[in-house]
Amino acid sequence: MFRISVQAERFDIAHEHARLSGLAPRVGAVVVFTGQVRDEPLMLDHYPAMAERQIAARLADARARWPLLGATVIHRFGPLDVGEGIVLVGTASAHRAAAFEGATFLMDWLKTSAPFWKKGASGWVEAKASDDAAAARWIATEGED
Amino acid sequence: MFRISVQAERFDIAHEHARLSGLAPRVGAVVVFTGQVRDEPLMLDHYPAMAERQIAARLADARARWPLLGATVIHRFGPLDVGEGIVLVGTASAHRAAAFEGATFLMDWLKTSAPFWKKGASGWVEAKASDDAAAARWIATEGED
Amino acid sequence: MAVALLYFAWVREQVGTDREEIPLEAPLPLRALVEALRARSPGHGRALADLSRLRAAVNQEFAGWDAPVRPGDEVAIFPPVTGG
Amino acid sequence: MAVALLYFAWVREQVGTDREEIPLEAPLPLRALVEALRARSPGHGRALADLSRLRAAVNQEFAGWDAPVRPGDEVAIFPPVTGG
Repeated sequence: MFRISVQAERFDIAHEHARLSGLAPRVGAVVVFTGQVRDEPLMLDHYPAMAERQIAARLADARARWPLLGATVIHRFGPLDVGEGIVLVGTASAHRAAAFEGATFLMDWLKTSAPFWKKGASGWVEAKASDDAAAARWIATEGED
Repeated sequence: MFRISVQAERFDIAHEHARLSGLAPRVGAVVVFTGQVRDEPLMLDHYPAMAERQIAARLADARARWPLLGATVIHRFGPLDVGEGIVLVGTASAHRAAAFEGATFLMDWLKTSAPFWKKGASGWVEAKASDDAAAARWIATEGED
Repeated sequence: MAVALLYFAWVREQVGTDREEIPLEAPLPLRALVEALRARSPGHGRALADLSRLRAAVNQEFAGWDAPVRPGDEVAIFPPVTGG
Repeated sequence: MAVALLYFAWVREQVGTDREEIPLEAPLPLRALVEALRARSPGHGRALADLSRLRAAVNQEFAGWDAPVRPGDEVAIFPPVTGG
């Protein structure tokens, strides 16, 4: 019910959604996020062992915070064309808030802690301060919950 | 690029995702939320003309608040089995924050303003105060943005 | 002139119909219209007894109980929505 | 004993290799290790000149520059990540 994959191959949205939706009858809400290549082809470099490890840690964090019934994180590497999926995060829960928040949390942390690096025609993509801020807000609210 | 459907038929996740993802090269993020029947079969009553109108109004609100490149809202009516999709909300944007927030906003408002009523084996489902609160938080933050 | 009345969910079941028309010659607050409807049948009386359990729309927009209903309007009465 | 060094993205390109081993007999702070690596080649010097542009992991966990590196560890040096 909890699945991680770091892969070169494309992923199949219908298959991943069906896996989460199929956890019926307890599932009431499924969120599937996909990130895809904008504007120009990319090459994704990555650190394989650390990628699996970091994603597993983030998934454990998400499960500790929200009552997820299932979740999927897929991150691709290698050459990717415009429009191709780079990352998929899927969550299933009884209610929508956990599914939405769990998926948002996972994406925010993948952006700042999964060891992948994008290179486009004009060179290596720079990290964005807004991504650090997006991840940090989950820490800021931890004391409040 | 913006699509609403109130229908008895099942929806196809792969088709709806592909429609949003296909708005490349500007799209970088797609969120697809699906709500499905939990625990027991349901019958959905609805007010057809008002449903279309309310969903269109909420979609206009979302487009005014986030830079969405595309969005889809599908709501079903009639008899639905456990595990079947009830509602689909999809959003596409350049970046993930707009896609996630736009989809969350649309679902919160559909819950409180789309004229659908669920009936299960034990009678009509009662509205939840938590749904009113979820929608109200979008009003509370309007002055702050 | 007339007003079209639409009922949904348990309101429809208790009233016993999903749609009816009643004559209306001059504007009337929604609250007064609903109070008048209670006399039409025991089912109407039961379904429309407690406004706090009901919501309404005039011409497919949510409306408060003080909203005016005019001849020709479409009025819907229903429980709080539970879609999504 | 030795330490395995892994480089990614433009650090790998500038250093000119994705992996190398260096001898290490006793624990050393990550900062001192990186400073020592700068002397290995002009590419190392360029890639590792500015720690504020770099991040590091020891045994696949993010580590600060004061973290100790021990014989047998796997150390990775790379720019801030840009996945997702």
